[in-house]
Amino acid sequence: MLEVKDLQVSYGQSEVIGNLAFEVGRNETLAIMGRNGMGKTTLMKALMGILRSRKGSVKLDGKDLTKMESYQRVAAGLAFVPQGRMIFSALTVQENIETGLETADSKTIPDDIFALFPVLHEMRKRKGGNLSGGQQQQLAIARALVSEPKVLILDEPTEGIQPSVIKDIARVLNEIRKTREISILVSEQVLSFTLAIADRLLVIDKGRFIHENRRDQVDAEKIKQYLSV
Amino acid sequence: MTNTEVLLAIEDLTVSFDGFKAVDALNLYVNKYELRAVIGPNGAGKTTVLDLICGRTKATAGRIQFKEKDLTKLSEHQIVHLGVGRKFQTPSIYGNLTVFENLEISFPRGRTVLGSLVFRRTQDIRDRVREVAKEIFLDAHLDMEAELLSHGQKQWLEIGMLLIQEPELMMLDEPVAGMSVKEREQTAELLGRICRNRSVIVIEHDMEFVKSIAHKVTVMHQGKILAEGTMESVQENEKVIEVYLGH
Amino acid sequence: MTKGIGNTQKRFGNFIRGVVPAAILGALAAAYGADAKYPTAKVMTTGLAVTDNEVTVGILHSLTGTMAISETGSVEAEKLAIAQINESGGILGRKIKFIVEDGASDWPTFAEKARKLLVQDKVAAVMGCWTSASRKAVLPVFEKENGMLYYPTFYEGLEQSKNVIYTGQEATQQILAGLDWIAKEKKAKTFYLVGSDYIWPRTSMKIARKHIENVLHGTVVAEEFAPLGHTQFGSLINKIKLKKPDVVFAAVVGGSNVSWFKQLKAAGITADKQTLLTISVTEDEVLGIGGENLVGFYSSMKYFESLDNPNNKTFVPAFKKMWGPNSVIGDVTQAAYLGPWLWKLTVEKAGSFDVDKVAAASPGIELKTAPEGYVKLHENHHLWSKLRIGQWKADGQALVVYESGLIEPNPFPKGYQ
Amino acid sequence: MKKAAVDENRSKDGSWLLGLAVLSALIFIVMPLCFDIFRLNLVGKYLTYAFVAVGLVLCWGQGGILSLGQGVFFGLGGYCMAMFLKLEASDPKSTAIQSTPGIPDFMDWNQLTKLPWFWQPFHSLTFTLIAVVLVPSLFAFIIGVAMFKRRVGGVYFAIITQAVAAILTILIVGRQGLTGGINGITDLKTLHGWDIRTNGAKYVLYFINAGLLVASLLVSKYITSSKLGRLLLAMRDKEERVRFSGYDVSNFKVFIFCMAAGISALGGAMFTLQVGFMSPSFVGIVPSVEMVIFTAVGGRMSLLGAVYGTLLVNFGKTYFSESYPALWLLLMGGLFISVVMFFPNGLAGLYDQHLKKRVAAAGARFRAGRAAGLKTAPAGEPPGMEKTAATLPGGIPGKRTKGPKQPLETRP
Amino acid sequence: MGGYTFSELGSIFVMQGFSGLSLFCVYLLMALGLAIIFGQMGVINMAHGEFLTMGAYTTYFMSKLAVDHFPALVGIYFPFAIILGFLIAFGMGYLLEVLLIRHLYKRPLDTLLATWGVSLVLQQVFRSAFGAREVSATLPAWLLGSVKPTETIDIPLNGLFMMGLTLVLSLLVFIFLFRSRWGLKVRATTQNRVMSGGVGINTKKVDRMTFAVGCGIAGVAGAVFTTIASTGPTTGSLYIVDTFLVVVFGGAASLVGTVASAFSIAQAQSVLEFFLTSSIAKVLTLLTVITVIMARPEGLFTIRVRK
Repeated sequence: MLEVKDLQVSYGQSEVIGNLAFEVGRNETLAIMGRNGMGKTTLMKALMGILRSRKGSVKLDGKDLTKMESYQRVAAGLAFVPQGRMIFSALTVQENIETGLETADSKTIPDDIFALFPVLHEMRKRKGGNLSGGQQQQLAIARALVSEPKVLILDEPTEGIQPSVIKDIARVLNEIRKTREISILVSEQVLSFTLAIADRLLVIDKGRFIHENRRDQVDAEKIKQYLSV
Repeated sequence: MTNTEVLLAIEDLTVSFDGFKAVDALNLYVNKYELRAVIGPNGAGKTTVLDLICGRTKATAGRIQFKEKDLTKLSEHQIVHLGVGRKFQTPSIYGNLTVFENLEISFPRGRTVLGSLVFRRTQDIRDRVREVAKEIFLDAHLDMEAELLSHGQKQWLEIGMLLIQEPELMMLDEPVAGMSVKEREQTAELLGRICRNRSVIVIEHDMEFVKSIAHKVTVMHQGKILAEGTMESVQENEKVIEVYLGH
Repeated sequence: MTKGIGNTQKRFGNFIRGVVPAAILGALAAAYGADAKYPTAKVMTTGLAVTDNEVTVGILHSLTGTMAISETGSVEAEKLAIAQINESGGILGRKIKFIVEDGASDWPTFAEKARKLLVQDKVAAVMGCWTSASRKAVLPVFEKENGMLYYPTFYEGLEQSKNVIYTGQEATQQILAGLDWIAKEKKAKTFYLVGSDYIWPRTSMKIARKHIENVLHGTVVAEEFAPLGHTQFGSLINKIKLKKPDVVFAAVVGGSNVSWFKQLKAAGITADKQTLLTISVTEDEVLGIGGENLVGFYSSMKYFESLDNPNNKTFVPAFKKMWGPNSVIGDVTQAAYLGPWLWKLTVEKAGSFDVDKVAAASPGIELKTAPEGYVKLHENHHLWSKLRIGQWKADGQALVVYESGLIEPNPFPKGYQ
Repeated sequence: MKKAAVDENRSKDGSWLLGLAVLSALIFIVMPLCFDIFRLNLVGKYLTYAFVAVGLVLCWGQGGILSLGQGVFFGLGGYCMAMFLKLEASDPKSTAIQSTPGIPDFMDWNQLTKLPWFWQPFHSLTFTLIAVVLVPSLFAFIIGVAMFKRRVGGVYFAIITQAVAAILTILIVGRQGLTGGINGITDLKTLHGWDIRTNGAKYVLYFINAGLLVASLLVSKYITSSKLGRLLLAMRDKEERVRFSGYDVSNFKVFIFCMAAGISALGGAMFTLQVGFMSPSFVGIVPSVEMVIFTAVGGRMSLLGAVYGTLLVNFGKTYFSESYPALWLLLMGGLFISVVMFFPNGLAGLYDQHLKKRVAAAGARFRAGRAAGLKTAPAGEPPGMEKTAATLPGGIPGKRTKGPKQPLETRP
Repeated sequence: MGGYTFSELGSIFVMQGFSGLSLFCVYLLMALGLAIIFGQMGVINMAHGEFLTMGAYTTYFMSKLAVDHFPALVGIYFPFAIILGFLIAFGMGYLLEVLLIRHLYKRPLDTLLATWGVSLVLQQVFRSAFGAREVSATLPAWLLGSVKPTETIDIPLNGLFMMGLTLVLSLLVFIFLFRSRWGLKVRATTQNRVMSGGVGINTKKVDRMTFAVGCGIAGVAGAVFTTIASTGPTTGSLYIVDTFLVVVFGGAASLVGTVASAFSIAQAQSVLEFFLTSSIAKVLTLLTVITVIMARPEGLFTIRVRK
């Protein structure tokens, strides 16, 4: 589904990720794990066209996205839930979700979104900034989902979120994958969450993949080792 | 703790933004020569506390006593002059100056308009700059433009820029973000040295790192203190596990 | 838009047709006449730009900036006069050539350009300036470099220079007779004075106040000055309504003028309820204000385009032929037209282009062909002229309702300072 | 390694001094030889604007403070000078015709019968010369303290300076009995009995003006190469960091703003002397913005560039307004746009890009050749290739980005 | 104020109130477009006044067309002139954004300089096209004169019209910004440009349209101003500083702030003018605005947010 080849991104002189290559299969959930500063967020931003990559190509369903701007990538079928949620805090919940409708066929929020996140329906008139972290995270996912993506990209969706909510998010992501048959790419530090959703794990360190596992073969201890100091 | 040892005493500190209380009636005491880590989920108000201490944000209510002075009434540079140094979350250095110049400009001399006009690069300044550069592992890069340093080195440089002012209280916001394992180790060692003759407040997400350095840990949640104590005691705290350490 | 461009082209065409043959004629005349009767060495001894068949003058007005609005007419009139003079044989057998400089509505630029005209181009005379400020800026230059300036605008007076001929009226010539008329005609006792905030309105209002209080024994109920460029007169108009004066006496200038009259009309202050006499509205301004906003109000001027006399009957068509049928002629435009003619007469009387001799010969010069009628130069370098009160009609022309006798210019009026 | 940096600094200053020498030669020798007194006087007038441009390099280029009201200070300086000259021109004898002889003519026209109190001290030349610099600097100080202490900056400051210019213009025009109104203070004749209108005086004034300009350049250069200059650059890009290094940022801004005002005021005073009058049209917004453009054309970071920029634009203005009066506004507007769009570093930037290497290489060859005769040639890069110039940020407040664009957001 | 009857004073009070309101409308009309451009996009458009002039000349041109060729239309051309004024200013704004502004988003102070240049160019273009003289549109009769609710009260018709239009335009802007999809995109882009791209909004297109709409509103304001003032090549420069002050005073990012600031500045100016002279009123108003900005550097209506 999503095919990344030789991706290289730098800030100024310092290369943050170098020559990454991976694939996300159809209806697969791929998790990229790594500590802070190892290049996860940079990779996600590069995939979304927020950061310019120096080299390499990104293909979605055979379509080359490499030269596209962010909004074109969204139109092509990527959707993004960024680190820190980045919801529009001065817009209401409803307006926040509506911003995601830009590339969708429908111009109103489909009902199944609220079915998925009932709490958002309750709060749809509230300003996004007044929501709790977990609610904001759901909002960010809802906003991404309404664009009817083929691949959903989530950058550290559990960061700063209460464990109970984390479980909720895992449940929702699994449900989404099942009902919508989309691929999910998620970057994470929390192994338990990852194990709850991912089919496959990649570990990134200093901008390079150093480890790969299928979920059923995961060596939790080894990965924990990569994740800690 | 006895009163004489307290360097920083925060009492009933509150700041609200448009009704939202980012810091809510907070009480926090930091002793002399203590290395205190502040942890907590995003949005807990950690950075805001640092902002309040260093005068970047004005408190809605409460007091911040530092060496018998109330910091809430002072402006940023006065607070610095009293001996409080602050490192930002993303390293804030002068990219187009060299490492040497970055340190030199932070050297506490020629801080007034007139002083800066007649400022000369004297031998004692050169010596001190080298000394600090050595301490922050950058003595080989003195003439390098700061922009070209690695992320971790930039973090060190900013720490160095505080060190050269010899503050009594240093506040570091996520000092090891973006550092390699080796760099983290070096930083931990650096912090250990630093707090020998001053107090340090560190905000950090990296639990292992916090464990390795902190004398005492404060956990913040929704603008309030959730727990305080040694790393071990905090880790066993039910409330903390609920909001933060769940995994 | 297309229309405007077409106009310009036509204007230019007319100009070519008018000027080119005249120039050729003039040159021919000069070739034969000049040397014989007026050898250059005799008529010019101070290094001015005078050749055997040419004499150069300068035209110095704002072609750009805020004042271009007002000064365009003057430039046109001066060019017309020069073309006509050239057509009629020039001056001492010499054709007049002119250099146009742009003062850009900026007083220092005026000074710079004046110096350039006098020092570099050595022009024999300059027709130019409009605002007092620009005149004040160039005056020291003209006095220092000993040049000759023909200044067309009605102005506040308080000035007299060997190097300037004032072809417009000074304040007393414009104000006193006008106030006398309105006091008598409208039995006016209370006056509300309104002006833009700078020296000409202030000085004019000062003179008006003295005249109202000391001579007419009336009352000035208020005196108001709005900043230049002011466009909001609501509060001021309310104050007028509150005071209910017999006469509003106004000297608002520039773009403010338009706002002032539009808002007056909108607030219901029209001629049937309120007498208003202004000293700052000519046909030029009416074009911007719109005649319908002025109907029935009075202007105090020495010249109106609608003036009915033989001189004007030839002048207006000539002007329109050269500058297009839509052009209008205001008081200052006519005064600017007098400049080149007065200069020609003076030079011919003096038999010399030398500034000193022209200055000395100026008093007593009579111009019988002036569109405003007979004018005569006073010793103080101002013109004797009549005052006329025009009442505005919706078509932008004025009905002349009063005409005074010739008034002696008095730039330093005793008892009015 | 340290040694090399010091050498580099020295050669940097060296090449600047060489540049100053070239400029001085142009102003002191070439211009007076090439132009007659009329044109030279014009050049003198342009050079008075260059003072403002130099001031703007200090506060805008270095300090990041864009003031759109520098004309206020130019004007105030000019007015102080004009007040003295006007009083001298208004002695009782030459004003005998007035109702109150001995006061300036415009006061008489406005029925003032006594010299206003604030005019009194301007009988003294010493006071005037002090006031020329002090009054505008003080005014700048008041604005500066009011604004910078409250951390008003950037666009807001620019707009407020415009408002200040508007206020002052309205006041000067409105209080014409005290100020001469829109006409300004005109008809100035002598300075302590010395007729400033003669050609001789114009030459003398031209050279005094040029001398003052060079002096201002030297002072400005000293400031920019001192620690204060480095701090200004630092706070332009990272104001917070400077503040948290213990500097009272507002003080530095106030200082450089006052400096710029004082230098502009010198220009204003020299303008009055050379042109013979002062008018409120300099205090307004339009001339103030034009002066910013002079600076931008020259290169907002370059002191010498500011002078060249001023000369170039004004020569252009004079030439085009003489030749194509209706076109010059178009050209002027086009110039503004293209400088901002294509040459954000102005003439100085062009020089750095295209000529500098060659000049520097030639210089290096020359020096190398000379040094070879003495001992070993100085090693390393050519002296002109200073790193500062190359890495100076292009615009304010954003700095020139290198490599991929930085993401706009930071973590919350 | 002895010698006046109570009803006379009452009438003056009413009319003075009305003058204040008219001035408020003038300020608000000027500022609305800029509030969008400067407030939402952070672009300092010094040529804003020239877009106003564009609308004014459009009206003049239409009125001339009507008077010269279609006298029957004199009574009704005005609404069309307003629409055309919007369209022309909108188009020019669009062009300006594409050619110039979009290259300068990272350098806000530079947009100030470049657009100043644009304003000079436009002024000269106006001068060449329409002549240096001030012109005045012939207004339809229904815009002239006043209504008289009582014997002593005159309420100018053009003022009423302007108020009505200001109300409508403010509502439209409000709807545009807060009730339309387009406005949603504008606000999202203003808040977080990067994330807006990330949810699929073409932020460049949003910028272009936003800028053009802001300019278009200036065009409408210009068209309306022909009812109270003149039109000349430099008309726009009269308004620009006031306009910026209104927007800055209100707090750049807040539309409510702009309305409130236009209201308070207009009332201050209008009341002061009644009791003092216009010049002093203006000076005092400007000084007050500066003082308030000093006290609240972010403007009257800004929300304190976490840094």
